[in-house]
Amino acid sequence: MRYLPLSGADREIMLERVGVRAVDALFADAPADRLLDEAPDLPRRKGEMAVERELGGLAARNLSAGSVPFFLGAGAYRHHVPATVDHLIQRSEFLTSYTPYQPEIAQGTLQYLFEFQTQVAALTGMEVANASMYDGSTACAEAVLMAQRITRRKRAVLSGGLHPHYADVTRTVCGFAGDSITSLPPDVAASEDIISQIGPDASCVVVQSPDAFGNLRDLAPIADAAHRAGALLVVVVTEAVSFGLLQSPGAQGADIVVAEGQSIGNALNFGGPYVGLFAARSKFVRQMPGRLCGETVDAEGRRGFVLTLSAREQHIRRDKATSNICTNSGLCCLAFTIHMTLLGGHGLHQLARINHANAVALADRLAALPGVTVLNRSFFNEFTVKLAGRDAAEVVERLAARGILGGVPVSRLLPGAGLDDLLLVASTEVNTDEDRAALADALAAVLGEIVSC
Amino acid sequence: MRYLPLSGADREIMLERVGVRAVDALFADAPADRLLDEAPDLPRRKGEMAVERELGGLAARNLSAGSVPFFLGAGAYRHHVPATVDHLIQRSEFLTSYTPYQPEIAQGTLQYLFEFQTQVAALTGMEVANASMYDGSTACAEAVLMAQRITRRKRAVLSGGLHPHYADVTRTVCGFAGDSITSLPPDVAASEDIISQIGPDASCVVVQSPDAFGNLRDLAPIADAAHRAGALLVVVVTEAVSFGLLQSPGAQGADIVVAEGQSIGNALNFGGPYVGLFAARSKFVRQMPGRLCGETVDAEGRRGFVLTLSAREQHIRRDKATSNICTNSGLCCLAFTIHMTLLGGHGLHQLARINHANAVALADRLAALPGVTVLNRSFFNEFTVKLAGRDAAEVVERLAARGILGGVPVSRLLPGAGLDDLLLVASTEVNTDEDRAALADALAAVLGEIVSC
Amino acid sequence: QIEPLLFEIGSTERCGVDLDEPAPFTARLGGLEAAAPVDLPALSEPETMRHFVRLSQKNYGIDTGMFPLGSCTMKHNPRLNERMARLPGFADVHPLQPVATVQGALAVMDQLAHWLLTLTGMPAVALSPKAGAHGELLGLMAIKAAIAARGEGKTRDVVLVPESAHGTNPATAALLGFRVKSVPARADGAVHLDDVAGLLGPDVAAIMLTNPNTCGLFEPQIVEIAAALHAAGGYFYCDGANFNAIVGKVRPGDLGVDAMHINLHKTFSTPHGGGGPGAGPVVLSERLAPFAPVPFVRKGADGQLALVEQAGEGSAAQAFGRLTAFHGQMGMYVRALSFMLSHGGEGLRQASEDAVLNANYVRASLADLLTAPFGDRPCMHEALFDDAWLKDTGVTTLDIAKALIDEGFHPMTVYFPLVVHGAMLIEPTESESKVSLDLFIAAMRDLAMAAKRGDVARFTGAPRHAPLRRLDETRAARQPVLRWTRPLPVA
Amino acid sequence: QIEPLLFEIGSTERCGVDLDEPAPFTARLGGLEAAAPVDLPALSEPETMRHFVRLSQKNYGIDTGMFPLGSCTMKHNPRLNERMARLPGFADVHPLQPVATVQGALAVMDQLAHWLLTLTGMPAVALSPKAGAHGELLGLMAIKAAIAARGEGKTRDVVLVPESAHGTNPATAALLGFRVKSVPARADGAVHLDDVAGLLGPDVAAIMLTNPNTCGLFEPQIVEIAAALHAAGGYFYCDGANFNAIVGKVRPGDLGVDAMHINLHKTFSTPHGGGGPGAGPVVLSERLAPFAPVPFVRKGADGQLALVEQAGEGSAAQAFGRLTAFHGQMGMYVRALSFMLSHGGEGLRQASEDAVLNANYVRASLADLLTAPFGDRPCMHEALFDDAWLKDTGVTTLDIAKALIDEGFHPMTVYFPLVVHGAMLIEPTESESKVSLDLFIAAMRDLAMAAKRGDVARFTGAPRHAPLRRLDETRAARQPVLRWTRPLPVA
Repeated sequence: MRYLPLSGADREIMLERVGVRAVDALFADAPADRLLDEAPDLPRRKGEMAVERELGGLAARNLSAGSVPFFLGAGAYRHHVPATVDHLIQRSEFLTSYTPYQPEIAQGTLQYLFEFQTQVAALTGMEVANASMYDGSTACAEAVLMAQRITRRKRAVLSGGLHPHYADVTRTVCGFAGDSITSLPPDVAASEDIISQIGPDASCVVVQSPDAFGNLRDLAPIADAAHRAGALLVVVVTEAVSFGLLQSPGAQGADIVVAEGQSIGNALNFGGPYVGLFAARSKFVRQMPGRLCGETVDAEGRRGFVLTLSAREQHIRRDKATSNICTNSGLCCLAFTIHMTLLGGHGLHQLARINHANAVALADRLAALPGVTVLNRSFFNEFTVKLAGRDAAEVVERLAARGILGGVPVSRLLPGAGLDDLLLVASTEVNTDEDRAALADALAAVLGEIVSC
Repeated sequence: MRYLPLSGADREIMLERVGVRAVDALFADAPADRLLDEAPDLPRRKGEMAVERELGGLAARNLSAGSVPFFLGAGAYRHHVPATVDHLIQRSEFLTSYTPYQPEIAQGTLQYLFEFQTQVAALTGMEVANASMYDGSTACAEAVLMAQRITRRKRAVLSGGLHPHYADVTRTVCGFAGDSITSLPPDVAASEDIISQIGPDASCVVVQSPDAFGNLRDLAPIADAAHRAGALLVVVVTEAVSFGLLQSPGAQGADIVVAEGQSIGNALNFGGPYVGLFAARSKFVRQMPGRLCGETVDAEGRRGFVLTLSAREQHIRRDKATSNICTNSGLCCLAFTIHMTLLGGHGLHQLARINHANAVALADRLAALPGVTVLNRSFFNEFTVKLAGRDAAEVVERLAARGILGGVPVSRLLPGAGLDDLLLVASTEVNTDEDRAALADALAAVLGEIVSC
Repeated sequence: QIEPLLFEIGSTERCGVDLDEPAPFTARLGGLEAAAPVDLPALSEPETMRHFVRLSQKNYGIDTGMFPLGSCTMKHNPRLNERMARLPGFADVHPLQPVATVQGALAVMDQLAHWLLTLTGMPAVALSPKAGAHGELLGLMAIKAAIAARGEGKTRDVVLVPESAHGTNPATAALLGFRVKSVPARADGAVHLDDVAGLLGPDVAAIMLTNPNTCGLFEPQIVEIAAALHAAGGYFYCDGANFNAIVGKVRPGDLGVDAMHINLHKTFSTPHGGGGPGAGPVVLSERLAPFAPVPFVRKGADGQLALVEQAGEGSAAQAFGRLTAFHGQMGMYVRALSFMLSHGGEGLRQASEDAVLNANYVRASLADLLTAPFGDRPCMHEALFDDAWLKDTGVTTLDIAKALIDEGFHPMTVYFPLVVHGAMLIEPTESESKVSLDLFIAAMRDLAMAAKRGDVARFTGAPRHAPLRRLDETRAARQPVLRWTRPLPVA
Repeated sequence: QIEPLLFEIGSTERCGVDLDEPAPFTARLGGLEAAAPVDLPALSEPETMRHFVRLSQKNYGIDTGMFPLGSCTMKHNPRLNERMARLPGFADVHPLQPVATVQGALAVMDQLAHWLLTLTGMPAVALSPKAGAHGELLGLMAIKAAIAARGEGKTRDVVLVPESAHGTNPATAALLGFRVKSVPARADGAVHLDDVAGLLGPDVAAIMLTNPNTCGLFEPQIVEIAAALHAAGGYFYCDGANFNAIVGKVRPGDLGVDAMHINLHKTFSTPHGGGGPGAGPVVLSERLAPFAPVPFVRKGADGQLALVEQAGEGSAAQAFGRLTAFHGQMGMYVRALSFMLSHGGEGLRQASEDAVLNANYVRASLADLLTAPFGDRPCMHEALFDDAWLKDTGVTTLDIAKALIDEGFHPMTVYFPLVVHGAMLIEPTESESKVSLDLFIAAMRDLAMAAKRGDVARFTGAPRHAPLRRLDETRAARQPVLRWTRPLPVA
């Protein structure tokens, strides 16, 4: 077997050194009647070529985004990632290294984490950021738990514009942890009155902008209201490229910002792995979950970096830890950092402008179709269209049959919410004019085919 | 421009340091009337995404070998290359390094060259090998020039089983260099009497095995005859995987062995870059062309490697050099070395057995078709079939139209030689039973469609 | 050489990406646009390449040398897996595409599930957790849900955790509102049935037991403990971090496990990547299976695969909702499946055997110089030593670790498990050759003899041959500097 | 740390590739099969990965630091180009597929030709040479063929080569049977019309001139020299190794060039790869174009691209046959075209300007400490210094080179061109940032001052911070050990 360096002869010599006849003698602590006599009933080993054939065959059964006009978003966005990014993250010294607990030989990882924290803090407009979370949705739940620790209050208010998966994760985790969650109903038009929900028992209010329907939210009034009530404002961003064009959550008064960083440096990957961004005001740093990388010096006074404030973490604090989290999203945040390094603030701004311009062009084109209404007054690169009584899920299926991945039906995220004729449509820098024309033409055709629901 | 690190402000400061107003002042030696006023009339710069679209579009206009049943050989073979190989050769420290003229910081390159030389010497059965040539065909011409230097004779005899391109390159280069070349006519059946051509004026006789038609040649009698006549035997191998199964050229008496190394570690690449293997008896080492890497020690006595015997080379000897060659095929020979490291002698043997078995299976299947004759008595992984008077080129075109790349028509290599009904067919480890069935079925159908020529 | 921070060499006047100007458009940002771009410098592409390559050169990886980090399982990461995960059909697919367009992706999840279930002997698996600790969360949630469904939600709130457990175990239990009770450590490194039995009662929801445990031992009484727990109405959560020692040899399902997470990055070699991303699918017993969260894959009558994404309905009637957006770590699923297919059933079994053999070879080869807390008994996939042999030498476990760096090796895990004084936990994995083990053993023996003969200076100053020498962690924690800030202009 | 040879750690009992046993078959090897497999050890995949990663760590590359090797042009290698070259439509295509199935590949060749012709102002190009020296061979063959076609094959057999030329120039001329005559070096680094004119006559076939020349100067009289040569019936071969300095600024075709090779790896950034593979397309004047070798691409009346592969017929009537099997370095064509498309015409021009500016910045920043053979005049893309400033210091040019290694830089080119005593030829290329140049300049200034103040030990022992210290090249040449041999068994 190509991955196993021991030869039969090696094994013989080694068993002799160990002083046993056969390797099963080393499994003597396992109950003899539970020890398997032979290999499990699974396929025989395959050479590389055979594995490539098998997995290549499965891959070919998926319609890849790059092969068709593609307009899906809803928390996962298709952007162009420079070749440099993927090359660098595959370097052996990054890919095959461990959590940097031995800082003398892990400065590569530690320094990019420090750079990542700096970038995330700048983008979110916050003072500190951690070294990443699993993804945006789990970061959202952690933010609510953190708000609870800070305020010692146990009720969180979730906006109806929060991504339904994020809301679900937060409800699940915080519910088990003993928090109560007030979830506002789906808020397509960004018209909810969330401020009235912030009572004196509220630990935090969680608002997403751009929200799940693409609307941009004015966060400052909510921040004011929350702060007046002694609650925190947690801001969620699912499209990190929007940081390039919009006022930062920090500038609008957020206390904690969580975001999905996939858009920068990372592929769609059918939903994972992604990278959660987590930033906060510095006064809350000791209540933050996850790893933090900090600057220090070595024995010769040279600048270096270490994981720090680990007194918060599970491997030190065990059941008193701020979170049970014990990993970050290392390679994904490296990809984020490299892509952000190439872009810089100005490049991200330009990239965001292109995204917005493409979305505006698409919105205008779709709005011109009969039976299609764009619901958003404001948006970044994604918006909601109403399909005059048609079932958006069926529309999407039919578009797919025509070789177009046309968007996410709201019912996929919110089944049974009575929003079946709404379609979320995103457009990034990868979309061309031809893509938009193809979608508009196909959508017109499909709407003509099906009757109202 | 993403590759240019100077900003406008940098340029201003630098011009000031240099003491000129504008960069054109630095081009003052160029004739003013030849200096272009503006950028050439070529397309504007493109971002990565646009380049990917343009080149991706061109790539999509080629029928790639892996997407169809594929049976071409004739000096370039499709083998499976482990993912490890391509990963490693893309490491920055290999990819972006230079010729190892500063050995203290180039031991990586130097050691793999030493390992490569060792592998090539073992495979060819020779005593020394160089650090690679451009490809097999240019190595062949260099071997003839080397034989001329050694024997001080100026006539080389080329077998009619030599790959026509190799013969052409050798005739061209050696012809210009003032050698005379005796080329035997195409020898489909390996029946030529080459021994009678080796006169006392012959510097060498060049024989390929497996030959251009797939036949295996018994080299020992030719070696004896050559040596009796004071000439050298140059053996050419275009399919390096055959070293795994066949008696080595060295064991059969070769004085110089040249080979195309593409098959091991390298992709088809539409013909290049490839890697030429060049090995010889050690007594001829100072007449070898190309780079040689040798073992030595550093100032502290540690083993290290350097380029050596460079007194042969152009950068030292200028017009007295053994060759004008000044590069090798670095990355391609690294790929060769890594793939050979994974295989080892036993792995190569097994790989060669699979190749041969697949070719035997294919030959049997094709021979069973009416109007198809397999001409070879012996072969490794490629053989010649006669298509009962049909134009093989047309057959291949029609197979391609059916989505099968069915082989190389001999007329592609030897137009006008009256061999238009011959087809070269190769089968490596990548071919499946289904591939063979597809070719046999399609070939039967195509032969039925077209009339004899 | 110190590599500057990218911010120190970057500039806001250049860019490593070429972006065209969009066609004119009218913004619809509702007045929420920023006044200026974010103040982050960029590097051109050549500078970016060099910066990160140079940073990488300050790292140690499996590919650069032996990485015997006990409990962390640093094994070979095949590049085939990287290539497979990057196939556009996997990497360039959106999680919310119509399921008809992602049948291959769902098939990967389905096949991965089949391998995991077969290897563990369990009936159900939830794939979505994004790391081992996330899997623990899932497992304890399922247990909590099952207990609540039994009507014991108020009364069963204790989770038993051995002292030798990973820190995530008590942290997870506490996060979910369980009370954590410790099972004491015993001199033989094992958890004893008697100790557990003494703690069992109607308040015990579960035990969290690692097997093989963090001392590198197969828990000898695991079957009996599981039975006792079940008899008392509790659930057996197994921390599967060390599953790699027994794949193909023992099935956790045959031991009475109710829930176990599997770190795909440990057992099935998805890259650790400097700390992530991980993936922690959880296998579940019949009793817990109904409580698995969404999403999961189901095969329809027509042979098409479907995704169940909504809790509370149909087959997900008792599911407790989501643990993450979308469907989990697809990129890791592909890598793990590629690893499994490459090994086959027999190869995975061989890998476990080799991992155990390698660990015992190291153990036996150092037994005369070092001290082992549990005597000369065989270990599983990792060899545990304590620091008794360093007594009075002036050299500590940490010193040994740092001195190993100078010998060209990554240190072993130190001071874990906490129950062993000055613990050194060595896990070679199956990826190390005998040549490599012999070099490591030679280095360890050399260090051991140096320590015993009093060559303290070799240790206290170590590492010398590393990009940096020992770092001041106290300073980092006391005056946290967690980001770069632009220096004030010089007046 | 010394990395063992793979043969020293490998074994014939393991394998890094899993190969199935073929179905039973009857061999048809004509009795020529080997008795046993070749005696070469293998490594498993993890060992292979580690061996070559560790070897790579002993190398210096552009990605790891500045590589100011004059005349070699070590510039940034974009990874986009690597990705493009690996598209299956390019990498997984056989050279002898039916041309209808490779229209995209032929289009790459056609487009690359268009860019090269536009940038050089020449009417024809032969793409197939596999390196610069191979291109020289082609160019001189074309000249020889053209002369023979004029009936002067017996009489025109002299090639003029300046003393400052690359060694390949005279080697190539000699290989083809030309007599080589040197054009002397002048104090100003330029080739003088007078010197050339004095050598011209009916025996002169060609001159081989590098422009910008190896001293980093644009030949001031190049137009006049070309005219004189043409008047005397000779051809002007231009060594295009330094074309990168003038792309988009001056077209060689406007200077009277008849043939010039273009090192794609220098000017258009295909990777040097530790010494290859290269690619050396040759542009040709109207007069030489008919003699270009096969193969070449032609557009048919139907818009389809065709390959002319046979010399002696049709448009290849005067072609002289092949210089290589197949069609040349497709992989390099794709990379070079990707580089061109990324820059665009204006970007290539900017790159030349930046390369020249960078070189002059280095020159100007060191001018007060080092000595330049041609005074304070501007250079093109590389700055040349001599060793006059080292006189009586006990430090040599080689010492400076080795000491630069300790400062973290690759040395500049030393002792070339031969016409300058103790030459140091520094080519930063356009890929270096000002920050990076400033660091290099600071290191050079520091070394210069150290040399001048007599700190000889810093130099003679250098390099100290490298995988090895200075190597014994004499020993390597005197007792050549060119391969590993299995040690004899210990008796």
